[in-house]
Amino acid sequence: MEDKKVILSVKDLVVKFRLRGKILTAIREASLDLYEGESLAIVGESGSGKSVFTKTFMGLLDANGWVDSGSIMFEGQDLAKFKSEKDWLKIRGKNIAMVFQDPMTSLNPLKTIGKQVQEAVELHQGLRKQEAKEAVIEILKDVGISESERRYKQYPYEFSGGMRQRVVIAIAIACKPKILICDEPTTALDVTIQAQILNLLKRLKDKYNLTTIYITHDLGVVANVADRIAVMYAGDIIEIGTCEEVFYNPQHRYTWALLSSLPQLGIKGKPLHSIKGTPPNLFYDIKGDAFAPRNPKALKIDFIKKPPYFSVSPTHKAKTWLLDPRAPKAEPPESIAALRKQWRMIKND
Amino acid sequence: MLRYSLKRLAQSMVTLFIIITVVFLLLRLMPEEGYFGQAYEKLDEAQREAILTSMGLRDPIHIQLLKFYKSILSGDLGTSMIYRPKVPIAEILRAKIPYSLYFGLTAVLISLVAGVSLGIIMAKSKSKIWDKLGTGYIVFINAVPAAVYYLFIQLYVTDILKLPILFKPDNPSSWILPAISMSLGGTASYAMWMRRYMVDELNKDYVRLAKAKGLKSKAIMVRHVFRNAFVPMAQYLPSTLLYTISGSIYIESLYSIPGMGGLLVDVIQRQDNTVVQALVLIYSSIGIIGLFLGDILMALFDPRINLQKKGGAR
Amino acid sequence: MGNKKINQLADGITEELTEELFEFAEFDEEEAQRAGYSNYSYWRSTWQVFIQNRVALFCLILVSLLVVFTIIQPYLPNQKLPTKIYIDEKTNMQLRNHPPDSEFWFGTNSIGQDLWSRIWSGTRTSLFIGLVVAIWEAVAGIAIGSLWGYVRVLDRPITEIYNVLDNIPVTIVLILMTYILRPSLSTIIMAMCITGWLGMARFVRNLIVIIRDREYNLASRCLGTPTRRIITRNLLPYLVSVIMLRMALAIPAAIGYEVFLTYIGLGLPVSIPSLGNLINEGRALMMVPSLRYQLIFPAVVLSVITISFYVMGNAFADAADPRNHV
Amino acid sequence: MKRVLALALALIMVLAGCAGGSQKTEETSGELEQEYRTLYSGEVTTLNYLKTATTNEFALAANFVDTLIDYDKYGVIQPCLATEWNVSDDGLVWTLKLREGVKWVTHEGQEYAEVVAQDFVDAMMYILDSKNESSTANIVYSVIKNAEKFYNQEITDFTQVGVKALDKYTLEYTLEKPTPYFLSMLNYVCFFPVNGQFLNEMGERFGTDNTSLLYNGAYILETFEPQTRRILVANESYWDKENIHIKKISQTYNKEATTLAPELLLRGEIDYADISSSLIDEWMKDPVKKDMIRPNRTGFYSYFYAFNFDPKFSEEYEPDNWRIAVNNLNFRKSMFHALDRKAAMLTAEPYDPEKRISNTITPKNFVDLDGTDYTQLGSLAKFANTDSFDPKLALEYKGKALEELQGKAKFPIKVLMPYNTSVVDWANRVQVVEQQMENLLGTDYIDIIIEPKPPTGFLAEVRRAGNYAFLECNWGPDYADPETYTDPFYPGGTYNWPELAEGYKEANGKNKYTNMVDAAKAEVIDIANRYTLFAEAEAFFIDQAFVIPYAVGGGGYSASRLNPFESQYSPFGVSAERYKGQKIMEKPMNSEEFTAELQKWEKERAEALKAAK
Repeated sequence: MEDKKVILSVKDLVVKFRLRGKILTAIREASLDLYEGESLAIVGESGSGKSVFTKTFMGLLDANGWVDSGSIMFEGQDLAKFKSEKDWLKIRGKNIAMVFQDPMTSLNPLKTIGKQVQEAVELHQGLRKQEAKEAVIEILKDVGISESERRYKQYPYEFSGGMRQRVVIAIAIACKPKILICDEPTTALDVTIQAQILNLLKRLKDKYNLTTIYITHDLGVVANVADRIAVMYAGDIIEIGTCEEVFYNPQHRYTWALLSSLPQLGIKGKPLHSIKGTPPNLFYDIKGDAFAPRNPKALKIDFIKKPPYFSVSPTHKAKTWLLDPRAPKAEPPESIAALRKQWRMIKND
Repeated sequence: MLRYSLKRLAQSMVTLFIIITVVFLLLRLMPEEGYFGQAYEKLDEAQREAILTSMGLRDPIHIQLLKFYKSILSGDLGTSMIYRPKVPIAEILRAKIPYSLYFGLTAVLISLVAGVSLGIIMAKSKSKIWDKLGTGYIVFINAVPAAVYYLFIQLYVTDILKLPILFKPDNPSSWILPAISMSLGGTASYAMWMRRYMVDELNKDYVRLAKAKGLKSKAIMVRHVFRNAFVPMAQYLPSTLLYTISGSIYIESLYSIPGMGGLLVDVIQRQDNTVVQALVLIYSSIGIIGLFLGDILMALFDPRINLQKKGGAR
Repeated sequence: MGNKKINQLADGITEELTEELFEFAEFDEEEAQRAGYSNYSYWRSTWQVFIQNRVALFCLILVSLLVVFTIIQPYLPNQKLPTKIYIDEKTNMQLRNHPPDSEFWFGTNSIGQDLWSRIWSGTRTSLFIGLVVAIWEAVAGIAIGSLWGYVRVLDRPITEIYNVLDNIPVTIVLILMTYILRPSLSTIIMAMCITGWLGMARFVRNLIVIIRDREYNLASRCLGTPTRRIITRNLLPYLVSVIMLRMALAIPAAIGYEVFLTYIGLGLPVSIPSLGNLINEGRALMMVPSLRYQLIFPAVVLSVITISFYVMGNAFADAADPRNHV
Repeated sequence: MKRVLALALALIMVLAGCAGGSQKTEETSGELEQEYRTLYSGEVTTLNYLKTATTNEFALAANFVDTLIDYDKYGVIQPCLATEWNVSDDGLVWTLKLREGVKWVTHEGQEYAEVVAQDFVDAMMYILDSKNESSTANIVYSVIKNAEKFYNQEITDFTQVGVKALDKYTLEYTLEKPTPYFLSMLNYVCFFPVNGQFLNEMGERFGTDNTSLLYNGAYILETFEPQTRRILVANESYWDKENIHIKKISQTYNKEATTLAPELLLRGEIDYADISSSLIDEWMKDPVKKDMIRPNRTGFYSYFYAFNFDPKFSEEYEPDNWRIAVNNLNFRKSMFHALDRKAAMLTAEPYDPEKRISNTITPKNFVDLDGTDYTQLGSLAKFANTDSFDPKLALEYKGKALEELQGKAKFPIKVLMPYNTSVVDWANRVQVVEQQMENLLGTDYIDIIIEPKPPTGFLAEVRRAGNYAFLECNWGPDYADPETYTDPFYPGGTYNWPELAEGYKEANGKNKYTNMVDAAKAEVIDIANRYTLFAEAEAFFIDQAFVIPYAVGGGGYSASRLNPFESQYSPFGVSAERYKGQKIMEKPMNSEEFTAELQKWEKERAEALKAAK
């Protein structure tokens, strides 16, 4: 892992929004290194800022949002410093492409899907007319749309949700990007289709040698596709590690809670775990660990000071005071304890 | 497309039929003096009854209706009673429709171009100076009585620009102000709706996707947003011709334009029932045709409609 | 309360993190909730958003003052009667076209009536018309719209009725009704009411159709909640913003129509002051600089009312839209 | 977007460009000699002069079709289509000799036929056919022998009706009874000629537009676009074309004429504008504008406030109580003297209210007896020369009325005073009258209730239905005789039913006033006696306060490039509507010129009248 090349490096990113005269901090000093060719999943509740976080890589923040501080280094340029549309046009599509959550609304309902893919082809592959059309049909085949020549002329409403998502993916692929961000790509789809789409994405990733970021709140998806997992809460990445590390040896109380609420991990006869309270209102200043108010076993310091990263392994780190040597030993809930046991067994093998 | 059009057409015909019936029945409630004209005061009760009977107005209502349908189908709108006694209404209208149509269409065209442009500019500069100026204009048009600013334009702008006060068919310079005045209201509403739809569209996911694939914002505006925002406008486009009615009533009266708007006021003030009836029918029919065309136009723009949209409330 | 103590502690600490801090804190469930949405109330939030819009707030105050003033104006001291004709002491004739001064604040009209009191009396009449029509529009529009949208059996018949009424231009319906019923206050109100509910009903219906099948309504229905209750509790609050907007706009629209009807001779009789009548009388004087005040005063009052309602209606619609709440 | 904007701008520029260009050509070609341009707001409904009784409509016809006789600018009868006439000794048979060689022409000026005696017979046949619904038939059958019977289809043989073409150029009218003023009636639309053949050809279409009409008068209606414009051009084949100075008259329709006409006149786009009462002050203050306006001459419509003796209004206004009050002379007199007519007139005539106020029902200058105005005859003179408004007398009579009505009537008496909402002046006036009379007489005495009524069928619903207590009414003359002003009050009239007034019944069962009028009507030989009798009847009528005389019509101010003293003068008939003989002046006449001209005219008229005797 260590020898992998960092393709995108985010450092202490702060993103703010102005909303009805108030200022809201959506991303609070989040940092992340993305390695070339890897597949990273960002997990978190709705409103934790995972979408906003990735949107900053493409300059797609809404007009009332801005990068307040921090840096996003990509190929020697600091994307955080980009201001004009001209700058961003060098990045969007060409280098970083995105697949959005809801395929039902991501496509322009009044244009044939062929035309919509073709726009990307013409823009990024420099092809024209017939050539472009052929390329589009190729790509459509590639994303698993049969009879693509006929489909080329059809409108989005003639497609099912899964097929539309394939089109959206086709558009992203047509850009020939280096990084592909998938923003909850399967949330809006049926479970059976979810798997198809994930497989498709995996296949495409290998075929085109893409670096992919998955944004999801669904840990099931994560387990399927991700090499690494970043857990996001209240605008910060509170734990990051390889898939196994985060799943079997979670460190942050929030990660514990998140995993405990997975039905797969539920223990027979016991009610499913749910996290009490609601995520913090980002209009307010958050002091200390953002999760503290919802944490029944919070430490006093959690209310006072934001924890730094504590490394668990070279690839695994978490922002929690529990990893501070002075902290009392906290017993994880049963389900997590069971996971750790499994983890130890894997490690020992 | 054809099937949809035919279905809509059939629907429109049914609506038209109902409207004709309703209007006809309503107009039976009109003041009866309206059937006599000047003679009214000279006639006694019995004579009046005799005339009403001879006009078929004392027949049972369903007989009257049948007769009425018959004459409508044969294109006969009846004859005027007071406004121009004994003159067929169709003949009166024939001279007037071209003017109304010309000014109505010109006004719609001007307001379409001006309103849509203004709406786009406003949407693009949301919450900035253009947006505020545009909003100011929209509010002004809606707040100040048209009767006042139309007259103001007529009296002062003609003075400043040295344009004639009255409309003269052979003097094109006298066509400018009425057409522009008539388009002011439409411009405001087009601008308002265009802005609204543009802003709506700009917030949609497909715009984000278009951005994400690296399309320039100008290209997004032209290729995606404008077209999509225009679709809901297209539906109402033909019927907006009708919204020039009240405008045309003022404008035609002020500038001496011999159109239908002025006629309507005239026949109402003179209580010429048959002409009122004919005009109401014509305006209603234009309304229905407008909505029908609007739906067809929208179906042309929006591929979804053929399949998904069922008739019913618009 | 546990947190309070900790906060005090926190003030004292620097980089030194004492062992003491690494103890478990007490868990406060309420605090956990508050972190998310602090004592949220829909109406308070609506109000707060609304008053943040300075212009709208100004308009609200202005309209409130205006409404209150039009109501109490006749009872204020030194007010003149709107229909009384004032006589010039010197000539013993009517005080015609007397320019505004300390006695007649807005001057007098062509027969020596006090324009100030006429304008307020006219505003009363016009606001009354507007209000009745707006209330009717809300009541009838919501009632019909709700039934239309929610009760599937009624969809078809109401749609047909709507199509018929909507296909005749409003202007024509208004003209026709006032024509048939002969001009009077009640006629004008009635004519406007006949078409007034259409837009609102359609709006309500469409929104209801969109949201009636949302999960929470399905849930309600499964729990056996009566239709009426589902409409009033689950659906209507969602519609409040739209309803307020349309009501706010109905008032200036009604006044506008009144002016229009007056213009074509189907308005109120000239002996009843209304904004339509006053403006129509004033219009003839547009070219007479010294008498133009007779047009300007009523036109300004009318514009202020209309603009205020427009701005307020839009601002309130924004404010009441739950999507705009934080 | 910029492109769209630019396009729009360009479009406007182009429009403005061709506007500027064409305007120049307009100016150069706009130098037509003697063109008279006006704005009008009341469109005619028909050009069929045999049917209409509306001034608005026969004003046009008056310029298209000549009458048997005409009036000159002093009101002296002149030959027109008839060159000479005589009446039989019993005053029943009038024989007229027609001018030869007068042509009917079409709207294109092409000759159609000659005007002959039969044309007058054909016209009468049309009017007396009740199917044609002529509004003037009643005027014909009030004089012509057997006309009424024919109209009512009691006889079907038209030859029995008193109108005959003796030969091509000789026309004979036989009257029901001697009618001294018959000649003056020949100036009215019901005695116009029509070409029978053309009338038959046109059928129902006759007079619906300019093509369905024949012309023998001074002008031809070249263009007729209702609600747009009308263009009258001089008739090239007119028999008296030397006297046609205005060659072209263009009238443009505009609903807002009252508002726009003054402005258009100032910009030189039209030649005539009424200056409404609201504008007068402003124009009088401005020296330039002041020089452009002059008073209008007053007309012969008589306005009066009528007491209703047959109240049929709803119970809430207490008709029975009103009946008791109105039958009390002192009550009527208190009202009679309490009405400040000048205050009321200010609503219509703010600048010179006195000029229109009339103290008699028959206006001044209507007819005269050897130079003495009718209103100065006998007892009428007293009323004609005093203002009825007298607060002292009013209160005096109020006292008497209170005394007499004590216990009989309920005070305050409710006085229902309706008005037509479409007449702005009137709406203002009722408010003035209500306040003024209530202030003077006290609200414990009368309670005037003003009631707005829609214009639709106003007269039918209010006046004719007796649905009022106290109402402003008017009446216009039909012919040159004081009798015409007694019509509304004669039994059968639909004004205020004075024949129902209590305490005036005479031996023959008729009311005293009716008997007085009958006596006057019977006198057809001695005009002096006839006039005096009518004057006495009118004096009695006013003295007993059956009505309150109020005003004459016309008046107001206008800016006009026509000289009103050049126009033909006649209180009745159509002559006054003719443009014949008038010239367009360099600039509008001002008030000083008007006064001077008026004085000059009055002097000349007196001489002319004397010479004509």
